[in-house]
Amino acid sequence: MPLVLPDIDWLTLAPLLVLLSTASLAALYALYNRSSKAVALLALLGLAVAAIFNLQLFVASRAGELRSSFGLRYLADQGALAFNFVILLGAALAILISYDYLKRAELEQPEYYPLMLLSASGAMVMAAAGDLIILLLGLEIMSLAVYVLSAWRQQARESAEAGMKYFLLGAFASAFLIYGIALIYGATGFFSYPQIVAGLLAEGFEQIFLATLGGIMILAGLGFKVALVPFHQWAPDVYTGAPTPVTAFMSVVVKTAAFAALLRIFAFIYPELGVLAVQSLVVLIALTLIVGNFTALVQRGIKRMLAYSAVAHAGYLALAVLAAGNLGMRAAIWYLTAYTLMNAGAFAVLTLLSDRNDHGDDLERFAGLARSRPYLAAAMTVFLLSLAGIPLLAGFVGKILVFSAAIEAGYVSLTVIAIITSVVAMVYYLRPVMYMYFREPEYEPLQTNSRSTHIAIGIAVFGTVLLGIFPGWWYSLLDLGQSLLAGL
Amino acid sequence: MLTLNHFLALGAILFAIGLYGLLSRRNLVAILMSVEILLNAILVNVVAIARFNDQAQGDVFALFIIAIAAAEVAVGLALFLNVFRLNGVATVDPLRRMKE
Amino acid sequence: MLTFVVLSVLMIVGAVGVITLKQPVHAALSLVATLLTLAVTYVTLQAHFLAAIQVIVYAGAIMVLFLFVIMLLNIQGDQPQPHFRWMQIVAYLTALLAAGAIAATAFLSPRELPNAELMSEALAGGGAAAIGEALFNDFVLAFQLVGVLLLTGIIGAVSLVQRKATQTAKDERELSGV
Amino acid sequence: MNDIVTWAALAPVLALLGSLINGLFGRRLKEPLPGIIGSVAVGAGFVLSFIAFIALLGRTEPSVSLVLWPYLNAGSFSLELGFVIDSLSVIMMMIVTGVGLLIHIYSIGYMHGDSGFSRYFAGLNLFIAAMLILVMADSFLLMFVGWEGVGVVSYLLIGFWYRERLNADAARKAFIVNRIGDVGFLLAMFLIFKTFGTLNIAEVNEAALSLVFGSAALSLIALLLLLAATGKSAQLPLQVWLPDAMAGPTPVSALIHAATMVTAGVYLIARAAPLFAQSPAAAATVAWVGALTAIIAAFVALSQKDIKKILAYSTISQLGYMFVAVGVGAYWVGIFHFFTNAFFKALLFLTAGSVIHALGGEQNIDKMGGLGKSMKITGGTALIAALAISGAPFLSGFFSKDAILSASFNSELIAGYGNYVIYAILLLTAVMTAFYMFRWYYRVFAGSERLDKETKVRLHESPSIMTVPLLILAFFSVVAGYIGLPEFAFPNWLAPWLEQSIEAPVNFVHRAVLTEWLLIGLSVLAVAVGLGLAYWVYHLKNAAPLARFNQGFLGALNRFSQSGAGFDGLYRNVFINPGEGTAGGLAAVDKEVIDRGIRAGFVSVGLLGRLLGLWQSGYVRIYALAMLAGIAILVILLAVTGVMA
Repeated sequence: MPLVLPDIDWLTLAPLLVLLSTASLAALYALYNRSSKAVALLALLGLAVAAIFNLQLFVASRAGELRSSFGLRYLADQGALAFNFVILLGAALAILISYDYLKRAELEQPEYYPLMLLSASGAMVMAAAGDLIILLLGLEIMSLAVYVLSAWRQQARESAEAGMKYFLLGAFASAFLIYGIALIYGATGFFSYPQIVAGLLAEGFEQIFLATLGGIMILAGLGFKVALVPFHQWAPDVYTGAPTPVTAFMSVVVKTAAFAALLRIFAFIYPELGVLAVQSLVVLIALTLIVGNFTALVQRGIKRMLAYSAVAHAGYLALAVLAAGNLGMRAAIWYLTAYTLMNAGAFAVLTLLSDRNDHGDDLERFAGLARSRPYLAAAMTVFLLSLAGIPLLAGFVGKILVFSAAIEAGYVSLTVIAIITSVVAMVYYLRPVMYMYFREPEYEPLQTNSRSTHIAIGIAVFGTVLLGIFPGWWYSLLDLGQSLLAGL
Repeated sequence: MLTLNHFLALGAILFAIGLYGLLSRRNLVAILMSVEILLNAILVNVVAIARFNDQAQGDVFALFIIAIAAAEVAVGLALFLNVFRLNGVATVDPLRRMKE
Repeated sequence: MLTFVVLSVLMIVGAVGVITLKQPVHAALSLVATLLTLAVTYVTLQAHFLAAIQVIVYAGAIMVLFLFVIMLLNIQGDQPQPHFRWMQIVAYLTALLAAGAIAATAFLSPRELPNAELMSEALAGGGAAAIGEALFNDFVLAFQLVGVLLLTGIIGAVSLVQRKATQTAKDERELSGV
Repeated sequence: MNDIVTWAALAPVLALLGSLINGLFGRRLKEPLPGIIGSVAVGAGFVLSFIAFIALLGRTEPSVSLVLWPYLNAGSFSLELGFVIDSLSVIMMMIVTGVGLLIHIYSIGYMHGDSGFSRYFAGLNLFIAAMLILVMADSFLLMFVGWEGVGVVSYLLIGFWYRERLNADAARKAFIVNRIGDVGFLLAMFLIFKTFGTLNIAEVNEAALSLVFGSAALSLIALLLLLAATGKSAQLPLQVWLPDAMAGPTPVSALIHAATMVTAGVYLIARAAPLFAQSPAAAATVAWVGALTAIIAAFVALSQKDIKKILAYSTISQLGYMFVAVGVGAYWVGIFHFFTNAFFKALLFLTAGSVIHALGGEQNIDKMGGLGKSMKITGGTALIAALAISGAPFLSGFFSKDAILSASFNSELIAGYGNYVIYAILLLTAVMTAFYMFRWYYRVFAGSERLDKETKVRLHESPSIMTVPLLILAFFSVVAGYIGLPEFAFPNWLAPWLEQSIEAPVNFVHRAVLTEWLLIGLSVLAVAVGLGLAYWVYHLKNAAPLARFNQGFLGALNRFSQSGAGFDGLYRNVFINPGEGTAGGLAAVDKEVIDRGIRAGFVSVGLLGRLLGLWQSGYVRIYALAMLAGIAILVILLAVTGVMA
């Protein structure tokens, strides 16, 4: 039997391959040179090259050139490419933050960076997946690396616990995801999205029940990764226990990838499933918005507060998923861009305030920061206000886009809940601001050499403000977002 | 007569046993083994479905699940070693330094 | 049908053993039994190649890893539970409920399997060729990604377990925040 | 940029620039310099606004739109950020920058020697910028930018002297109450977008006029906007934050909490006038909220002892008047009263500031008295302001207040006899206003001195940098009313000028000239009664008749008034007491759970904390159980619906 070669468009794979080869190179280099500086630089270089390839693809796709590989199993449409940008940005910020942090905490094993790159490449695979198996493998690559990174501070019980907890619950959630995929396969006989949709729409199809069950389980599995209530409880604990730069990475890159995957399958597969598949997401979103925001209110530690805020933001983002289709996709990408900048920025500031054992993220650390470190306080204020959705910062525009997409899709009452909870959210975001500006300093802030963190904070502030004042350009770039699967 | 649903039911029962183990065992290694039962329950389903649909795709998926299980176990046991070294016990309940 | 029933009973007994036996070593051996029965089930489904993989990778490699860890660290069984007695009951109920719900949905529309001759015809000799074709055509990307996955696992596990030899016990206590 | 009017768009930019300079480099600048930078930035803004005003004066269509940049283009949602400078916004701009400039100058003297001098001016300039954005915005979105901006700056300035815990608390209270209003604004914005498909104010107004009169969507939008307005303008039931906001520096109270920001609610309603004119139910609600607020706040002001709190309640009461005006459909009158009020209310606060400054921080009026003798300018201008706010004939407050009274008497927007009841309430409020303002004046500036010895030594008239703004404001408090004389008998310049920007069809009954004169006579009488009563009680009898007010029914009434008409207590009981805590909402959660709860440990914080502790217990197995339960519920639902189907 002659072997038919699959269609491979190497350019579509280029960003992924660059990341993978950089990760391998870095891992090999780390074997004989334990200097983390070189490895970190190599990792950043890899991200930059991947971004260049991604840009080339993006330009091509804006010109209407839709590329894919392996028979629509690996997609390079606008959605995937825009998500790639967000993932690369998030990874770059996380690496910049990590470098100083690891040095300070004496955790400079250079394997850290290859793991982060591998995780980011898993995330990119998820964003590009046009097939449930590819999606699953991307998710596993991304997750395994993050499990390990969460436990990176091997001498700290919190960190070890975070890694273990995340792993156990993550494996549990993966089991559901795999089960869901198996059920969808059982119902339709296929794994790739177009074939699944074709199977669901085929004449005489009667396994809708099995397929919907599978859909719900996939929703649960991905819902775990983005921390939708009630699959969210790992998030606060793991976010608190993991090293702060890893928390930043998790809250940004992992979330982006999971949403990218969720958006795609929700837009193409779920409408063909039973009504309940969509309705379950509505319930999860309502729960997430309420639980996330109200529990964030009673948090004392900033890191934990940001963890719950990440849960709440998952709720807003899921609103965009619900509003599937082009508008929701664009809103979600936009929101995730903004979220990446402001959340990574907030965590970056946090790394500069806590001591080398990651202790001390409580509110008192922020007291009087406006006096002792005025620029840091100003940056943190920008991030928090943006997260709260104060106008003319990126977070506000993201919320507007998501809300209007949801309203357009007819989910008015859910949007009302979202608006009300977003106002509740201002209370807890403004509390650290109050401490920074209205209190006397209680701690002497650490004076450390932290150039790369400052670069990350600078990028994040610049991006947050720029996107807030001129949101149009990035949004219009996402304009032609014609998905490869749209016509199917 | 043997139908696909027999296998799906067998898978469901195994899955439920795995769930019970995951929730009731305190020993971390036993919990990891429960996760393996979960995955094997899915494997039963997948292979039966593959036969039913008369395709090799399902077998490939099963192969991937086994590979995923292998990678997960490696990382899981490494994380377990890490915890065991710090806590000195192999149970899951002391893992609650972070809460509320 | 008889084979199926016998294998199912063995498999379920093995699985129950995993979750009830106190000593982790016993549980692990019980799991090995389940996995081997599963391999036999694959054979009855004409998936010879998968059966081989199941024995080699699962029962072989993965279980050896488990046993290795259990023996090396001399892990003891569960101690009497200080709290969460209710958890056992809840776990029992939920598991029962989940099994019931999933099985019920599965039986809502029973579907017959094609007979064995048809299957083996399609898969000609254990299915290795058919699997290979699928693997290196439609799923070649997935195949490569599995490689990446295993690489990630290796780097992760190794970097987690290796430690700096110079670190003294005193440092550890200090850093762990005790 | 060919049109000279468009240069006024630079005003907020200049203020922002001033704020940036003071905020970033302020610490390196020597003392008066940040103040001068701030004043110049605002002054330039005033000049630009004034030029724009003059330029618009001669035009047949006094409205210039200026697109700044295209903001978003999302499917059916498309928005450009832009300013609109028309007869309505230019008046607001002149007041904001003009009064703002005077208060900046005054502040140079008032804040002399404060360690946060540059920080203060950075905040003040930022406020001016945000307020200008609010009034110039051509879309609800940009207006919301300014709306939030003034809120945040106000929060920072109330807490300016953050070392005193009370101030931080007041700042937070203001912030949280305003959030409730923000919910209204945001919801209204989305509803507007859903109904009209645009957020541009002019387009919305035009579309609203073609909608069915009194349609449900319109009423809902209008009521949500009203909720927003009540939050910002401290109207019932969200008035509780404003008296506490007086914890900030007095010039801040004058600028933000009396003259400008609090009138944003009135401005919002006037801007969106067609939405209200088309839904009589919402309009009547506005009027009733205003009337009730006016009388309740006046009642509370009768017994307050803090020199600034009296003024705070009087602000709330005056804002109530404005709400009645815009509620009954007399939009230009609402703006007119805002215009006159800006002068005399700012003047009242600045004189109070001058007194507090001279007495070294004393705010209790029982420990003042007779200050007019040693502080001639302050006392004199305070008298003018008190007369003006009371509505004494021929001063500015008289004309604007009378316009409101006559409008509420004549409006056809309110069905039944409601407008007459509202008129009666306002008339009674006018009596009370005159009374409490003169109580304030006599207790502070006239009568016997009740000062401590130490304070007496320090007593002095404020420096001229503070008194000159007082004189300017006093001048305008006298003359500002003459642009809006009663229409039936005199030429009125303001009404036609403003109505070019507010096109909302509201009918008023045209009564006989004699009736109109009678109405004016009644208002004069009301002022006279209040004034005379205050003169008798506080001047002739030196507060002796008040002895009776400590017991029996009158005593209870007195205590009720002193407690702010019970609202604070009510809110505490409803929202804050831990028993009902969880149901409470944000105010409760923030105050009780966060501050008290965290200190006392999580277990004692009431239901929410305990629930959370139980759920987020740290046990992996419980988390897994919760996940499983989530999936199980969904699967069971599926099974049930599946079996049903």
